[in-house]
This record gives sequence, structure tokens and C-alpha cells, in this order.
Amino acid sequence: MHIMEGFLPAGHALAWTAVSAPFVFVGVARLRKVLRDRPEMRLTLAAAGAFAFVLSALKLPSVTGSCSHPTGTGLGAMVVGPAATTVLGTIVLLFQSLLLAHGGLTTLGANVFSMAVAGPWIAFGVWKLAGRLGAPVGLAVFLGAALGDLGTYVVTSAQLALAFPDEISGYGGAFAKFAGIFALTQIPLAIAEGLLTVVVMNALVGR
Amino acid sequence: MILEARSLVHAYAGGVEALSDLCLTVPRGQRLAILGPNGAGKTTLLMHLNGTLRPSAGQVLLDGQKVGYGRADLNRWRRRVGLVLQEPDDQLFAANVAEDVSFGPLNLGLPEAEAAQRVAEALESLRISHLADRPTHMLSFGQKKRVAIAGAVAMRPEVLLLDEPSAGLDAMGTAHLLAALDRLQAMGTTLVFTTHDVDLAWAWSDAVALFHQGRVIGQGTAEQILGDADTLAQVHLKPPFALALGLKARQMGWLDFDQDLPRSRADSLALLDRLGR
Amino acid sequence: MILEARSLVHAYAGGVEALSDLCLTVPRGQRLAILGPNGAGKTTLLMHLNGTLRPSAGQVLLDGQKVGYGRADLNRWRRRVGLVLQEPDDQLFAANVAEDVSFGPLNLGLPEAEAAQRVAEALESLRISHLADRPTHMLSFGQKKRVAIAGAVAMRPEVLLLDEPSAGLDAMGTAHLLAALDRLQAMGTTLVFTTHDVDLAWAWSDAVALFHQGRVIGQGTAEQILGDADTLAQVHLKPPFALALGLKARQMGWLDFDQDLPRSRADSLALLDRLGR
Amino acid sequence: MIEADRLAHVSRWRPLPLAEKSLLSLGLLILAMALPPWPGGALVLAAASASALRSGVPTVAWLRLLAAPSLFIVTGAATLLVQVGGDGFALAADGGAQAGALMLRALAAVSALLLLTVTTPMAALLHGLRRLGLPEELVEVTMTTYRFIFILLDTASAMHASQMARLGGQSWRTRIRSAGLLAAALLPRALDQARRLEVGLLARGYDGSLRTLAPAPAPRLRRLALIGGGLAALAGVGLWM
Repeated sequence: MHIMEGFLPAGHALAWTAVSAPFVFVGVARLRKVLRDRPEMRLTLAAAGAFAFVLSALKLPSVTGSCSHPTGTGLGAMVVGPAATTVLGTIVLLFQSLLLAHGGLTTLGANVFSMAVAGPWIAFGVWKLAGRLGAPVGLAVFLGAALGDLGTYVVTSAQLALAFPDEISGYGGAFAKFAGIFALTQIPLAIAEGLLTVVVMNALVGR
Repeated sequence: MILEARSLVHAYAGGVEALSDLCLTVPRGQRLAILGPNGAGKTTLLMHLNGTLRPSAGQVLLDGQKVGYGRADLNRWRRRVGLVLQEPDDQLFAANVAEDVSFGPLNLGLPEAEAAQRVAEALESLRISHLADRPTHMLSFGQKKRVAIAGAVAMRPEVLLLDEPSAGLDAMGTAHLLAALDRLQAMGTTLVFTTHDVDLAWAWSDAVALFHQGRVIGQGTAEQILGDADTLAQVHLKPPFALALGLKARQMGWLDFDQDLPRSRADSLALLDRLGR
Repeated sequence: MILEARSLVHAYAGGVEALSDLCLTVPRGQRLAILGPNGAGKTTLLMHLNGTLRPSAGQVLLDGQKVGYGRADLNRWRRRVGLVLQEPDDQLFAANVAEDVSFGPLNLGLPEAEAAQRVAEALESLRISHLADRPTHMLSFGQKKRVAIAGAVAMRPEVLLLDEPSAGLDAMGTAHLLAALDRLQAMGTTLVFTTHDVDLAWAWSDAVALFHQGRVIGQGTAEQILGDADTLAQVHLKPPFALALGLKARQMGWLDFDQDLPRSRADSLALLDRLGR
Repeated sequence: MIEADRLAHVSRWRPLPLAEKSLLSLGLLILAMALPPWPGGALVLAAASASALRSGVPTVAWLRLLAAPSLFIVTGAATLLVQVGGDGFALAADGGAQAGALMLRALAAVSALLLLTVTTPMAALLHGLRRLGLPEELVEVTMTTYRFIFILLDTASAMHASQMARLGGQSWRTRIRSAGLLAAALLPRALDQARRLEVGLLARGYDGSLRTLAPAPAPRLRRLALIGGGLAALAGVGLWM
């Protein structure tokens, strides 16, 4: 759920950048500490980041007929943890906006918040919580990845609603509008991403 | 002709043509070598022959019929024409060998019992039945190659397209692989393979298509194409060693014109042996 | 001896020995081929020869001195002994060619100007100066191989270890690569390379070490080792074609014992030509 | 192959100093955000397009690059056409004007960003960020990520071709399964690639940091002034009209 370059008004773009910045700073600080102790992690992290980029280039079938792609944030949060996912996610979002014109520099802050902060933390939290509540491993993974994806989409809709409130019904109406339009593609996609993540985690455990 | 390419064009994003006006015919039951240097676009050509890529102009014909690119068309096409890529690691997905080979048969919608039958058959034809339960990541490179081929064979294709089948294999690995492919051909499978190795093409093909700068600049029997040193030189290739030696022997009168030319290293040494006597 | 391995043992986690009691000597200035089938552990051996791996028993000697495995020791060692892996993508990390080649010189602690000088020199010796600004991911496989070698050469090693240098290259790519390596040897670099290709070993080495099941089972001149068909057969290898032909010619009395054996395809055909006359 | 990346490497402007190119592109991006969409956005779009074409991007390629994000921009902007009231959906009174302005601003901003990426290879951009003080480690991870992306894209597309050849794209169910198996096979390949690269780099004296030479031509003040002047003029026209 990328917000395109120039789509948010300048004030919103700056505000979201300010909101995301601390998460990225904390992530980078932790990353630097890890890299001081284990320099070779540079290459491992780079491989994980590249994997996420390539995964997002993977076309997933969706029910509406249009093709969409997985966010990979749920998988990232489960494999390397949500904090590292924030940094890797930021790098991937930067490459997506520069190489594919998908997303943008002015909207990087907003996109980082929805896809590299909210998504991974929701996925991670749901996955852990479901596990603690006794859900089978597969179900916990599915719920984490699917809800992480849905969470991303809800946050993006909220970001758009804040920027473009409805003339009559205000923020609530605008949120309903954006959420409604994207629901067509995002709900099936969230399910697809959940299933995909289950397949990936199963295969990874099987190795 | 089981497969035919007519005036295929494949243009890259940058406007460079990987295939330009390429024509190729694949006779049923033969072993056809597509010979050319690296980076000439041979892999791209194979991908057009099973519909992985769609040409920007030109057509592919299967059994004389133009093929379509709809989902159902592609399915029918790929069922009949199998593709094995160069790097086996790019083609093995499941945790163990039998599971991996079953990927295709299950996608065909076969019931499990029949799929299992197909898997057993494919493993047997490649002589790797003993590997069935082995985890794929513990196989040697040569074994992986054979598993990748088994994955295609399990779909019982009429034509098997192989990208650089001997790449990365040592002499013994190559011999094992070619023996397995010989058995497939004996069962009626048409084999099309790419290679940059003139000696392999000479030792192991019935027909050769010479590939250069996105075109087939000559197609014929192995002897016609590989014996033509001038045309080969255009493509920066030299005639196969055994063939050059055989032609020299004919020229010297050591070998009659109705006698077969040596194909392999063993043939060549046998020829020299006869000379000595 | 610039390099020597004494009774090296390398045990895998599973308890399998990849190297067992391996001995090898590398004479200065020569081209030494380490010949053996795939999966025999040749790559593991190369990694021991520049300290990337540490043996569980045995020693490596550099210029007759035992080497240590401390950081400073390793640095000195790797400065003198360069390693080029088979797969260039395993060694190229930077976004463009000149940047990548500068990595080694900068690690040596050279000032930027001198590092730039080394880069230019290394690119020139591999004849790839025109690729300096090219992005790594847009190179052909053969170009990547040469860039990877340039990356090692820029550190001006006395010994260059090359893992399967011709793997994946076509005839022309191999010729270019070998010509570049010839130039390096002429400048004094000792070359050690692994291969499973007997013809390459015969055409392009001064000395051969025959590798089998984790040991060197024979080391000597190319003719001593490659002419010994019985020992080669133990390793499932056959004598090189040109050598077999040359020996046959000697045996028949067509080639005098003081005349050189043919090394390459061209030599062999020239020999036949002389016979004809 | 990624189109914008390829164009950057063959661009006529590739050798130009990064500061000059980024002043122009990012300056245009800021103007796109700051000026009223009409006529400011239109002016930025025109300036960015003219510059891109001048730098050697073929017209068709430029339009194709702009087209992909436009699709997303249009869907997003379309929501402004309707409003939600007590009695359901209705056409917004000035929705058309609002949506048009939004599309123009976004398109202008996208074109400014694309101008940077089709004239500047990623390595030069990252070296620039390093000079601006981005932590060394982050630059190195990002740079290596960039390198790995192309290796993994090749691997993933070969994997995809092989799955399709074995009818892995037959139905929705097989496609999900294929995509999952592909991702699962790709991740260990990626991590393995990282480990092998580590061995390869150790042999070249890798000590934990990935320093390389990064020659950067110095910007020329006269040209910076010229670009600044151009941007100011554009801003003036945008505000005055």
C-alpha cells in the first residue's frame, strides 16, 4: 500500500517523516551495535533486504483479477524481528521509490510508518499472542501475516483520510471511502499473503 | 516437425534484439543441438519454445499448429514441451527428491496414486530411484541436474528442452547424464539442447542449429554444420576435434568416404589404432 | 617452494574428512593444476592455501615458514596469496567495476591515489580498462570472471589461487582468460588452479597435482601425471586427448622421443598434417 | 532488468556531478510540493520532462516510466470525486478540481524524482548520502542490498520460469503454492549467497567494513548558480501566473 510521490500535502509529508524518524533512528542504532559485534551481518542483512525487494516484485494472484504483491513485512517480523524489519523495510521502500517509482521521497515517512513500523509490529504481536493463546503454528503465522497486511492497509487509509477529509462527513467519511476502495484488493491480498507466509515458514522449518 | 519457430523476434527493454527473425525447425524424435557462444540468446530461444516468453513478432508452431498464449493454450503446450534450465538449484523447490518431482504431475491434476507412479517412473528413467527420499540440499550437483530433469520427465513431455545440460559437470557426470538422455530418446522423446561446446554437439546430436547474434544462421546434420569451418569461424567457434581429425584422415586417404567419421575421443583413438596396424 | 601444505586435515561437521593428510608443494613461478573430479574437495584445499579455512591438523607453509592464524598473520598471508572463486558473484559486491577492484587495495591500507593506480593497473593487465565504470550487474559472465580476477590482482599477490577458472566460459571466453593469466605469469605471479578438465590441465599447466578423496595422490610434471592412464583411471579420468594422440604417435614411430608432445587441438592437427606429408 | 536503473547507466548526464543533478531534481520536487498545482505542477512536469529527454531518455521510455505510478495516482485521486453524507455517496461539489490538482501535483513530483533516478546510478546516490553523513554501516548495507537485488531477481525469474514450465500457474491454488515455494527457496539462497560472498571478500582482506574508492566530480559553482536561478525563475512564474 504505497502512497505515491507528491500525493500527501507538504505538511503531512513532514509530519509523517517526523513520526517515523525515531523508529528508524532506534532501529539504525541497534543495527550499528549488532554490526559492531558481528560485522558479517552486513551481508546477511543486505541479502534479507534484497529478498524483501524481490518478494515485492513477485506477482501474487488476487481474486479481483488485478495482480498485486505481498508486503513481506509479516515474514520479516517473524524471521528477523520487527525492529530490524523497520530498517530493512526503509531501505526496500527507498529502492522501490527510486528504482520503480513506487512510493516516493516525500511520502517515504508515511510509507515507512505504515509498512515498516505498523505492519511488522502488528504481525509480530498477533503472531506471538496467537501462539501464546495456543493457536497452532500455521494459524498463528497466517493470522500474524494477514493482520499485519491488513493493519498496513488500515494505517494507509487513515493517513490518506487525514490528508483528504471529506467535505461533509470529515475524517470518518474519508476513511470509509479510502478503506472501502482498497478493501476490494486488500482483503483478498491479505489472505493471500497470510497463506503465502504459511507456505514459506513451513518450507523454512522443513529445511 | 514437432516444433517450429517462424521469424521470431524478441526485443529487450533497451531496444536490443535478443532474437531477430529467427527460424528453427525441430524434427520429431531427434537430438537437436542449438550451438553458439555464451550470451548469444540461446536460453531466450528455449523460453520461447515452451511459451515462457512471448515473441514481439513471429510465431511458434507445435505439430504444425500455431500456438496461443491463453492460459489453457499454454497449459496444453507446456504439457507437451518440457523445459530444464541450466542451474538445477533454480528448479528444486521441495524438501526431498520425490516430493519435488511430484510438483508437475500434481499440477496436472493427477490423483496422488498416479502422480506417485509418474514420479517412480521418472526417477527410474534417470536411474536415481535410490535418491527418492534424499533431501534436495544434500545432493551433488550432478544428482541435482538429474532430479531437475526427472521433474520435467514426470510430465511425460514429447519434447524436452535442455539449457546447457553438461555445464558444470565433470567427464563422468556428463557421461551419466547423456546416458539418461539417450534412454529418454529411445522412449520417443525429442531432445533439444543448447551448448557452446562443439565437441559435445558433435558427439551427441543428430542435427545442429548454429546460433549467432539472435538468428539461426545454419541448420542441418551435425556433419554439414560442424564440418563447415568457415561458417563456424564467423561465430568464433572451431570444428570439433574428432571431426577435424576424421576429415584430415579422409583427406589423407586413411579413412574411406563411406566409413563413419569418429564422433568421440574413443572413436578417434580407435581410428589412430587402425592406422598404426 | 612458495607455498606448501603438510598433512592437512579438514573435517566437516558431520565427521567426514574433506581433506585427509593432504600434502602439496607449489613451486614459485609455475602454473600448477589441481586436477580431480567435482565434489572432491578441491575448493576446500584452495581455501586452506590462503587461510580462509583453518585445518583441524597439519600446516600450511608460506616461503618455508609456518603461517599463523592471527589477524595480522592472515593479513600478511592474504596479501601474498590471492584467491579467485569459481562463481564471480560470490566475490563482487560493489555497484561498479572500478569500485569493486579498489576494495582489496584499500584493505591493504594504501592511500587513495595509490589504490586508484593499482585499480587501473589490474584492469589493464586483464584488458578490461574499458569496463571501469560499468555497473557490476550489467556484465557478462566472462567479464565478471575477469573483474573478480582483477580484484585479486590489484593486491599484487605473489600467488594467485583460481577455482575452476574456465568453468562456464565458452571457447573464446576461455582463450581470453588464459591469455590474461599468461600475462600475469609473465610478470612473475605463481598460478594455482583447480580443474576437472584433463584437456585444460594438459594444455595449460606446468605441473599437475592429482586430487582424489581428500588427498593429493600424485604430483609431478603434466606429462608424468597425465600420461599415467592407470592412475588417472582410479580417479575416473581419462588421459587428455592431445596427449593420448601424441603418445600413440610416438609409439607408432611418427613422433620422435625428443620432439614435444602436442598440447592443444592446434598442435595435434599440426602433427597430423606433418604425418600426411 | 529495471528500466530506470538501466537508463541511469547509459544516461548522457551520468558523469555530471551529483550535486548539480540533485539540486535540479530535488529542487523541482520541492517546487512541485510548494507551488500551487496549477500552473506550478504543470511547469515542474514540463521542466522535468524536458530535462529527462535532454539527458538522453527516449520519449517512449519516459512516458512508460510515468505511466506506472500514474495508475496509482488516478485511483487514489478518484476518491476525492465523491463525498459521503448522511444519505450515502454523492458527487463532491468541487471534487473534480480537487482531484485534478492532486493528480497534477503528484505527477509533477513523480517526474522530478524520476529525473534523478534516470540520470544518476544508485552507487553515486549512495556515495552522496555517505558524504552527507549517513552512517557508514547503513550505506554499506544499502549498497550490498542493491547488488544482491539483481542477483536474486535473476534467480527468482529462473525459478518462476521453471515453475511455470511444470504448470505451477494452473489455478489460484497452485499459484499461491508456487509463489510460497519460490519465496521459501529464495530466502535460503539469499542467505547462502551472503555467506559465500563473505568468504569471497575475506580472501580480499575483508575486515568488517566495505570501503571502496568513490571518485566524485566536484560541482561547478557557475552551474549550481544557473540551476538555482532556473528554479527561482520557475517558482516566480508559478506564483505569479
